[in-house]
Amino acid sequence: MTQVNADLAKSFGLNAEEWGKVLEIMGRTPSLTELGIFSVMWSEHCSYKSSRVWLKELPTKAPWVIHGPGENAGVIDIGEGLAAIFKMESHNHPSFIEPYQGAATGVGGILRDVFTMGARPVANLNALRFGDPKLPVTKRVVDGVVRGIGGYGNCVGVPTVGGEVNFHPAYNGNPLVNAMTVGIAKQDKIFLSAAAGVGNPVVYVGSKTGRDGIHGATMASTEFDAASEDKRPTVQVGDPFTEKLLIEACLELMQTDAIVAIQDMGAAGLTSSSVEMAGKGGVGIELTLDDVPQRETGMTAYEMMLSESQERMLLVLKPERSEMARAIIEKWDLDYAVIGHITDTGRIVVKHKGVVEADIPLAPLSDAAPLYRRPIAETPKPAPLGAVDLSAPLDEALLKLIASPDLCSRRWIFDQYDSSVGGQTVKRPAQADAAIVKLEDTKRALAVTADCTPRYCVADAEQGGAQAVAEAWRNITATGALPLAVTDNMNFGNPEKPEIMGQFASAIKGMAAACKALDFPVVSGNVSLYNETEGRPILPTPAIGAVGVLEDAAQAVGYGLKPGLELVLVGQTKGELGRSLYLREILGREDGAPPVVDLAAERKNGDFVRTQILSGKVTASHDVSDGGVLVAVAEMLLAGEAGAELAAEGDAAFWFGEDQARYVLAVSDANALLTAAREAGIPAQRIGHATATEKLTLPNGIAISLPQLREAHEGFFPQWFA
Amino acid sequence: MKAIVTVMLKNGVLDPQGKAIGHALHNLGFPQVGEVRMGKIIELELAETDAAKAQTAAEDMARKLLANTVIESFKVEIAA
Amino acid sequence: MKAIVTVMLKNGVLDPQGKAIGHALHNLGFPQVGEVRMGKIIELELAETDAAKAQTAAEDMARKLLANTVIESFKVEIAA
Amino acid sequence: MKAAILLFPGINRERDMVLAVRQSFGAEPTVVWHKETELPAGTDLVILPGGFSFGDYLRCGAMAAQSPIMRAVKAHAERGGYVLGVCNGFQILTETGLLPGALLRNAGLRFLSMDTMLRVERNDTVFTNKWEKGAVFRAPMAHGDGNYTADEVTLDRLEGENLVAFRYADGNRNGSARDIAGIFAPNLRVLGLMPHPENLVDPLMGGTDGKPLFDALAAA
Ligand SMILES: Nc1ncnc2c1ncn2[C@@H]1O[C@H](COP(=O)(O)OP(=O)(O)O)[C@@H](O)[C@H]1O
Ligand SMILES: [Mg+2]
Repeated sequence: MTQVNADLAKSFGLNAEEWGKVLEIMGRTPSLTELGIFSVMWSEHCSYKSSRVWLKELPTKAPWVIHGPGENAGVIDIGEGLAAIFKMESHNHPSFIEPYQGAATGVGGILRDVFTMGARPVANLNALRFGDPKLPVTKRVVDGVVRGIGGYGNCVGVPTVGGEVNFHPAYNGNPLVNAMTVGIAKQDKIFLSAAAGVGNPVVYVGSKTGRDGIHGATMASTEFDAASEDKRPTVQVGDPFTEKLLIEACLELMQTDAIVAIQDMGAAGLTSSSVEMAGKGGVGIELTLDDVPQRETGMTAYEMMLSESQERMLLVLKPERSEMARAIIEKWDLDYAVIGHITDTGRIVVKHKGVVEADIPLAPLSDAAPLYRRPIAETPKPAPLGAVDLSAPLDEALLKLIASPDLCSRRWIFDQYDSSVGGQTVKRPAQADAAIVKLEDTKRALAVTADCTPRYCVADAEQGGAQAVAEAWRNITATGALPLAVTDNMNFGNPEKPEIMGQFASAIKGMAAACKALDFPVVSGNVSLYNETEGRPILPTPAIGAVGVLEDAAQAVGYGLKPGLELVLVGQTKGELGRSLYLREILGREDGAPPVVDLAAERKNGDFVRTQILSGKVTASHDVSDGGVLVAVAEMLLAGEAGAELAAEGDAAFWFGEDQARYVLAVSDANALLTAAREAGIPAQRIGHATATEKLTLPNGIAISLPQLREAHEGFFPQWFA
Repeated sequence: MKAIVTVMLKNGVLDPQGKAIGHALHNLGFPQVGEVRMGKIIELELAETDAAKAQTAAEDMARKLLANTVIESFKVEIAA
Repeated sequence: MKAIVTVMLKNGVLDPQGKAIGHALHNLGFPQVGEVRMGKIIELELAETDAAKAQTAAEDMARKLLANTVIESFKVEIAA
Repeated sequence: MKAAILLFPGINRERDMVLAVRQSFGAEPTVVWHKETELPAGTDLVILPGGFSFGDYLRCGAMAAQSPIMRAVKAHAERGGYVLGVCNGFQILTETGLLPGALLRNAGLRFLSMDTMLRVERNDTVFTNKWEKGAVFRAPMAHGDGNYTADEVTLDRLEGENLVAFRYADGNRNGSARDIAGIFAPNLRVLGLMPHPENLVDPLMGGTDGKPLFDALAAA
């Protein structure tokens, strides 16, 4: 029999002080199962103990926000009685241990957070960061992660329509896999997790429980080291077929009035779902584990409470509807079992084989959960960028930049993702700055994107946090859609280090300012800390997922160029090269300050661009970000059917600077656009025009053929995986 | 020589395929079927005459490529 | 009893997975690898005590579901 | 023409198919659950849509082929009824034996999701008569197992009897024998193909290249 004491608690991730609190709450030595419940509920992953004080600073309200943070996913009003329900979540550690299954189960988990609220998932996105592409392990991880995301998403039939990918040695040994799902529900059919109704049955639905991933939540909350190898058996295998059945079964059941409350079993499985449901409802819950569908023999209460077997949901049903519910669930060949009932005790009681294995008061379990205002050390502001050698020929620099891993075509990746299933995808990957997914049976569409520039964040987390939000907002705006709200995924290193907490706090500050200035509230999110390998942290990565709406899907514009159009650059260009890709890829430098984020200009320029698009005057539109204006124009050519001739005066800083709040618009009447911009007080200039030739002619007269441009752009991934 | 590498999921690891096959066999009227596990079998022609060497090489291949030892275990047999 | 059903692509049917594995093994530094064929192995727990009956049942399952005899051949072994 | 769309667990393009049929037929197709044993009375056309029936575990389409409804589909086909199988639907039809051959893993072993060009090999069928013979049209593909294979005798027979419906016209990405993307049964009333014409029936979604298939069926 395992001795429950401070040492065991420590090995479960509870420090001496936390263990003291456990003893105080329980008034006795807890059982092993009770200790397990405390350890997962108080893990960083479930309790947000290091981040909660900071997350509170984010703006979360707007007239269109229906449910902000606190539910399984955020819910916003998108018109016509419909709601968009969305969230992003990390599966970083599992994706390094077993890239395919780690990424696949990441997709499965975030899907469940969304359909548990009554939404049909209509779009998946993924934000990925990998280590140095020169390392063989990076290739193995990229391959597995991409296959895993595709393997799961393609099978469940949710189109994967967007995402982003970065490479940096700081992610060696600690890749980031952040998956986002967007779903659609009727506003009057949204399901929450707060349990109610003493005596109501607690019902288990989905796959059977095995010994998968026991202590996954605590693993996700600790750093990686050589001993992580031993944690391998915690790997969970995803079963997308069962997930598909679960989606259809839950949505069918949600058409009835049977459900009182519903919650997916995510991290810390049965423990967190039952504790959260009962806790939120202010009731008690009693579980009888003998009735839990089990895949393996001899499972203990401890194992069942902590298992992270996938594709499972916990429901509280109206008793008189439970037989009908059973029929629906069983029609879909899923397990259905009544495993307990709601009580009025305010306690969670877990029984197994006639023995009370756990009996814990719920209020202190959540109210007394540790909450840390950890010491912070702000990162010193970066020194200004010194002199920069701008002598590299523009054409050579462009070809090198668009061939680099961070800027090259992601086609090899998204060609492995089904982006058209569902029949509503208006703009697929690499067609527009945000993916556009129509809402079936309406003219409306959602615009969805995921963005973050970690190389800015590491230099200045506050600017970087603001930039990530601004870029997401800009990407949605560039399609003509109105940006509505964001979800975030805060990926950082060890919060016990003051400099990491400093990055976190600064990023939140920047994000909050941007969200406020852009009317872009945060409605859901996720925090992933301890992203370090042997003490080396990842780049601070506050990934932003965002959703916007178009009243008429036909008004969406992409960035593919057609001959005959004029190219206008909107926004001010100073030529900011600090932390730019030009600096890194051409000059081998990673210094200076990241571009300034002027939120007022961002807002003003974006509102202007959106108005122009919705008035029908813009044929193509592309935001200017990584790589600057010249890269933006090159991408417009490669996505379209035109060449271009550029005319503006400017040095490399003009063409490759990463100044924010800018767009390249393709219009048939540049003068009209320039006049409108002047009247609005917005800097804009004509930079060239699209041609029917097969080449990009630079202002200095040098031409790059489109095939050459394309070859450079498309080469990296296929060659890497040849 | 020929090496036959059999790769199965480790005990305790969920086997969605095996589960689905078991279910389908029941529906097809085979009630006697209990647990089903599905694995892979890889037959390799080896330009090798020494069975022990073939065995070592095949095991090496299994560890490096054929099996994902995080979730799978493997077995090598050498045939003439 | 346990029935082990091995399903392989028939000779002459192109085996994309086997081919890819062979290629990858060469790249990994195993030049001695010649042809590679990949198949499936399905282990069935059978509530059956008579080996002959188990054999017949498993063959029946293979013909009906486990193998696609247009492209695959199968073999059944019974273990205790 | 009265259409029934079959729903096996794990199928995920049935909604796409409903949209395409609704648009061309001006009538709502019936969606039929795989455990049914009869098709709706008066069904002229049975459609097996794409997806991952039963997860595509074991072999694509293998378990769906054993579903109760498939007996009714076989009887329907034997009576000369129309059957269209797309992607997983095509795989189910080969597993059922309604079409010859099989679909193996893509030659590159990766899922392929992109537009492909298809050439119409004959236009004197109820499925293809809205195209010119030899016409090339765009169709999205999205599959991991679209590598059509059959023994040489069968392939020669398919060619000899002019039963190849569509071929890949812009490169054969999945390794299919003789660039075959779709085939007919000898009575020209059963068609299976890998790419998804149903995903290109609306200019908003990128074009209407796939619409002639549904228009032709609607007119039959
Ligand atoms: N960085 C964040 N910003 C805003 N909200 C957050 C953030 N991280 C987590 N949340 C919110 O806190 C709640 C709990 O998150 P989480 O434990 O990840 O959800 P789940 O239990 O569904 O996995 C959710 O409502 C989530 O949206
Ligand atoms: Mg949840």
